[in-house]
Amino acid sequence: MADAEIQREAILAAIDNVAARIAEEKSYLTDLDSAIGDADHGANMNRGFQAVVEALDGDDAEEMGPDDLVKMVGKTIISNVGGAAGPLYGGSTMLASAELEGGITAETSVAFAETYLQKVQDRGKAEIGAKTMVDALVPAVHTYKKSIEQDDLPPLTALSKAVDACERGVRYTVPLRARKGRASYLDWRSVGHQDPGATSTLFILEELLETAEE
Amino acid sequence: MADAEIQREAILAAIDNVAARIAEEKSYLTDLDSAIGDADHGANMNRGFQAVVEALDGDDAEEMGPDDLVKMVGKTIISNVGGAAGPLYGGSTMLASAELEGGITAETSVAFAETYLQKVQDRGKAEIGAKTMVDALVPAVHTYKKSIEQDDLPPLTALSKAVDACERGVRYTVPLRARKGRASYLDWRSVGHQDPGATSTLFILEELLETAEE
Amino acid sequence: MKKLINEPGDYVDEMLDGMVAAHPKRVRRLDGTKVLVRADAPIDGKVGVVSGGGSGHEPTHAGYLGEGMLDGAAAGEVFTSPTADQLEEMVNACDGGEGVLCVVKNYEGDVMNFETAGEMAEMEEVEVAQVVVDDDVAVEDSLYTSGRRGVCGTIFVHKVAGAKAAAGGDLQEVTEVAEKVVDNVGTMGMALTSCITPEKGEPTFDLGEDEIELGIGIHGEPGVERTDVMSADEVAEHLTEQVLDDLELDDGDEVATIVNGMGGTPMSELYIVNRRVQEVLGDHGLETWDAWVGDYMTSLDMMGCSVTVLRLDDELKELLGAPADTLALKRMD
Amino acid sequence: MKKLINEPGDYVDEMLDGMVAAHPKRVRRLDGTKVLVRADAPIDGKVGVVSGGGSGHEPTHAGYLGEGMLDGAAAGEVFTSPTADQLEEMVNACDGGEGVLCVVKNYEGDVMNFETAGEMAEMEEVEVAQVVVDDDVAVEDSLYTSGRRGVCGTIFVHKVAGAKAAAGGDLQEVTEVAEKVVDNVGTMGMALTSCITPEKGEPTFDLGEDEIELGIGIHGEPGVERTDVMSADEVAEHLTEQVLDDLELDDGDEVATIVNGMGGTPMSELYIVNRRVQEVLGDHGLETWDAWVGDYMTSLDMMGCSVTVLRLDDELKELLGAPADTLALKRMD
Ligand SMILES: Nc1ncnc2c1ncn2[C@@H]1O[C@H](COP(=O)(O)OP(=O)(O)O)[C@@H](O)[C@H]1O
Ligand SMILES: Nc1ncnc2c1ncn2[C@@H]1O[C@H](COP(=O)(O)OP(=O)(O)O)[C@@H](O)[C@H]1O
Ligand SMILES: [Mg+2]
Ligand SMILES: [Mg+2]
Ligand SMILES: [Mg+2]
Ligand SMILES: [Mg+2]
Repeated sequence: MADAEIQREAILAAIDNVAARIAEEKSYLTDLDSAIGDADHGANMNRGFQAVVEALDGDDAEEMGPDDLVKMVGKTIISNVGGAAGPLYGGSTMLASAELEGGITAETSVAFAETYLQKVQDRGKAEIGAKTMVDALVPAVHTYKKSIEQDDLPPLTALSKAVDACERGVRYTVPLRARKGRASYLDWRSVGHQDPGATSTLFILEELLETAEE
Repeated sequence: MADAEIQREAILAAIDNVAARIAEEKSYLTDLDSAIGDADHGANMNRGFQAVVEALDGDDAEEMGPDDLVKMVGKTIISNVGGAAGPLYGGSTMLASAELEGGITAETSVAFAETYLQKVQDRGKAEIGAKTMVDALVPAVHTYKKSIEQDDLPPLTALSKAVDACERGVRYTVPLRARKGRASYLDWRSVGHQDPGATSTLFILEELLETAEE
Repeated sequence: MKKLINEPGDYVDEMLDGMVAAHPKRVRRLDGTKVLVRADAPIDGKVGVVSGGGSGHEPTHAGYLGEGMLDGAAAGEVFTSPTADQLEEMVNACDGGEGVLCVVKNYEGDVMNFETAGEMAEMEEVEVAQVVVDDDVAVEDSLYTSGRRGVCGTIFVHKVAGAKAAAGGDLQEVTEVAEKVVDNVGTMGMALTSCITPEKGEPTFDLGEDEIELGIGIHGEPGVERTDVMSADEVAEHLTEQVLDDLELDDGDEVATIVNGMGGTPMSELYIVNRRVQEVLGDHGLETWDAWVGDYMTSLDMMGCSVTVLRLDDELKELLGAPADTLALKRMD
Repeated sequence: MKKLINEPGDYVDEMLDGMVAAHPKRVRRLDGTKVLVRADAPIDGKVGVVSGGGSGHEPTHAGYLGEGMLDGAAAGEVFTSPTADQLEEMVNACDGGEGVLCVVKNYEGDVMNFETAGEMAEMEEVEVAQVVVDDDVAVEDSLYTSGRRGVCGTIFVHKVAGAKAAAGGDLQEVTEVAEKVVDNVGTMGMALTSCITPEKGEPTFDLGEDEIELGIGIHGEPGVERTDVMSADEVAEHLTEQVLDDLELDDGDEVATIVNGMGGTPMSELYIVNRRVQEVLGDHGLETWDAWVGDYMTSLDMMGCSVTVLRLDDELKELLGAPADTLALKRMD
């Protein structure tokens, strides 16, 4: 198998795993969103990833390089999820996909992660500590970058450390007072609840790791 | 005390007793009406008799003969109860009150009862067996009339027998299929439920007897 | 029970005050009554069209006060017919010299109180006509029973009779066209939940989580049949077929429809029902000339809906389509 | 949960089909989207006014399609913003050459998707303006938060902007008058019960039999405060005072008000609330020029209400009072 082919298979496998995991966690995510939002995050994410699986099933996907594949994932999320999660997950994926033009390597994956985070913050204007997906993303991306660039760890190890960092970010959202997203309307009443978007971010990273390990 | 005065006092005492009883049974009557009607018979009857107590409390009442007093009771019911019960109880009372022109005697009370029943049937068009107040009224009125006119019983005894007959009428409504009133919309599903209007008719008669015994 | 109320006994009174407070230029309350009339009633030379009945069906009745529909609306206690004396006052206040048509829903209480009111008003030399609406196809119709209930089809009667009166029809013409609607309309309703009256404060009837009631009326009285939960499509099919069975329409007939909410059902669901209702009508070869979807004749906070079908001819189309400017129903030219 | 639905996933789709089935001459659906537009869109030479957002707020948004209000309405999934690509299609379909104003409720999802759509449409040379409505006074407003929500005051924006566009205003004028409404309107809501979304099928939040939520939004998100049950008068006072605190009106100011139902509350109760709202406004020396009572911006089957107050000037009075002929809101001359 050519290198591009291997990467394509890896992306498809990752998407399948993510989609399956989101489907599994759908009502959990919705429950989290019920407590401090509007009870749709599970349905939103699931609708999006089901659409992605379908989109990647088409003939077009066979011809695409990894960057175009990932771009298509982003676009499909944009046009199927809606809500806050749609532009944040989908738009950032779409825009960051350009970093993968040369294929997926340790370097391009770091660039992808950084750009993805940047785009989430450009669009959503949330700083760390606002009780959003950003609280889970920042430690994950920072850990991944440092593990690869400074500690020279292999990508798999770096990803595994990123997942751990992400998980700490998710737990960290619990005691925070929300300042962005629907949970911000609850103000102090949001304290003590875990952010749904941070949680779905973790699930996605966990499945990427799982796929990479296989 | 003059005879008219005694009758006036008796009517006022009867009204007080009836009003108190209806107030007490308000939610029971409403429960009966919930099962096969629209859950308002208790509130309707109570609103009516509270208004009657107030109306009879006025100065006008002091000058009135028994016929006018009873007429006022009927009118007050008409203009405060509404629904089916308003015209049936109020209209029939108002129209039958003329029978009491010469005061309340054994004869006039029979005439009152007969006219009252007639007016209920004129207005409501219910025959016996339609699962309405008529099923309680007919045996009560017939028993009262026979007790006095054929059996020469004293009015108190006659009334007591009428109450017994009325009660049997009330129980009789239970197995019947309603053909008149809101319960008729339930058709066969009305079988097994006691008619609220028959029940309130019994309560009123029981209080009339109670008052007469005092 | 949780409700936006103060004292249950003040419910109707305060609701009427709130209506007048919202529309002080359009309606006024007759002193000492629970009757609202158009601010400009009586309208000289026009037949008055009035209605009334128990409260709890809002926007029925007072919501239809205004040009092209009702001149007067009498509010009884919740689900209890207004009293005859108030109905009489309404009739008198709405007589512009050409007489008054009373649109009565077929309930014993309403019928008896309106009858008495009519007799009283005629003693005052007001010409009074009555039309009794009995559109509920769920209930068996027979001489020996109270007959069918009047439900949501009544709104079509208000609209058509009101338009005829606005167009200058005399009392007989207005009455005749109202009767034409009654003869050509059918309705069937269902409930997902019972309503809760302010006085009782608990559901009038109990329905399990997996049950619905078919053939309900609009007073929280139980329906004619209890069944398992159905999908919106099945509900739409069942209700529509029952109405069509009753109306015996011909292929190509034009109809007007109402998918009516009982008060607690969101509008989105009514549209979901309407979708299938219109498909079923199409399957029967019928043409929908006008489709209404919304809360027209409610039963407090009950969840559920009813489907009304009216067979049209040219006269009914013209009157149904005529302008109306009421509190709750407006129609432009 | 009992609802009049088929598959929860088909909810929005079937609702839209049901709307088109009810009003085939007034609205049409853009192929392959969840966007409804006026049947005659785009209207040449008129600024387009469009809105959109999650479903579950019916009659918002598509109910306001028609003359004098909206040209386009995009429906997202229940409580979920529509996607940017569909919003862009709507904008393009409603551009009659004079540009399009998007009326956006301040929710991150709506704002982000509309922003993206606007950027996309401008690449197609459509002039696009946006106004973000944030009338909910329950939520603290700050640069560091998402700010206040857009709720029922949005309907006033639709009405006023739509009237200005119908009167021939250009995109800047229409945008300015919309912004004037945003600057002068406030809303506060409360819930007796949580709504139930079709997907989740259970109440989004739990409320005890003796509790209510104050400061709720329109997506079943919990409110800012939970308290003991209050009477209708207390609710009316609380909501109105909170809005007035925020608006800082002057004695003698004229206002328009909405007592809005959240979907599951009967209209009678809304009138009971309106009664006291108008008294409170009077006590503050304010004059109500126009009072709306009904379900304008709902939250599925939630029981509860919101109170909206808009400070008026002559321009706003003229535009608010201008004719409109939409599915759910009509106003005669
Ligand atoms: N401004 C923002 N920046 C970053 N993340 C955000 C922002 N607003 C919302 N989110 C994330 O989106 C999640 C909610 O997504 P979802 O429920 O699908 O959308 P919606 O809030 O429109 O219903 C939140 O849990 C939060 O993590
Ligand atoms: N046509 C009728 N003839 C005799 N009694 C009737 C008739 N219709 C109703 N009733 C009586 O009225 C009672 C119901 O009264 P109520 O609940 O106060 O009025 P509504 O039925 O208008 O709610 C029934 O239980 C029945 O006894
Ligand atoms: Mg959400
Ligand atoms: Mg009753
Ligand atoms: Mg009743
Ligand atoms: Mg959402």
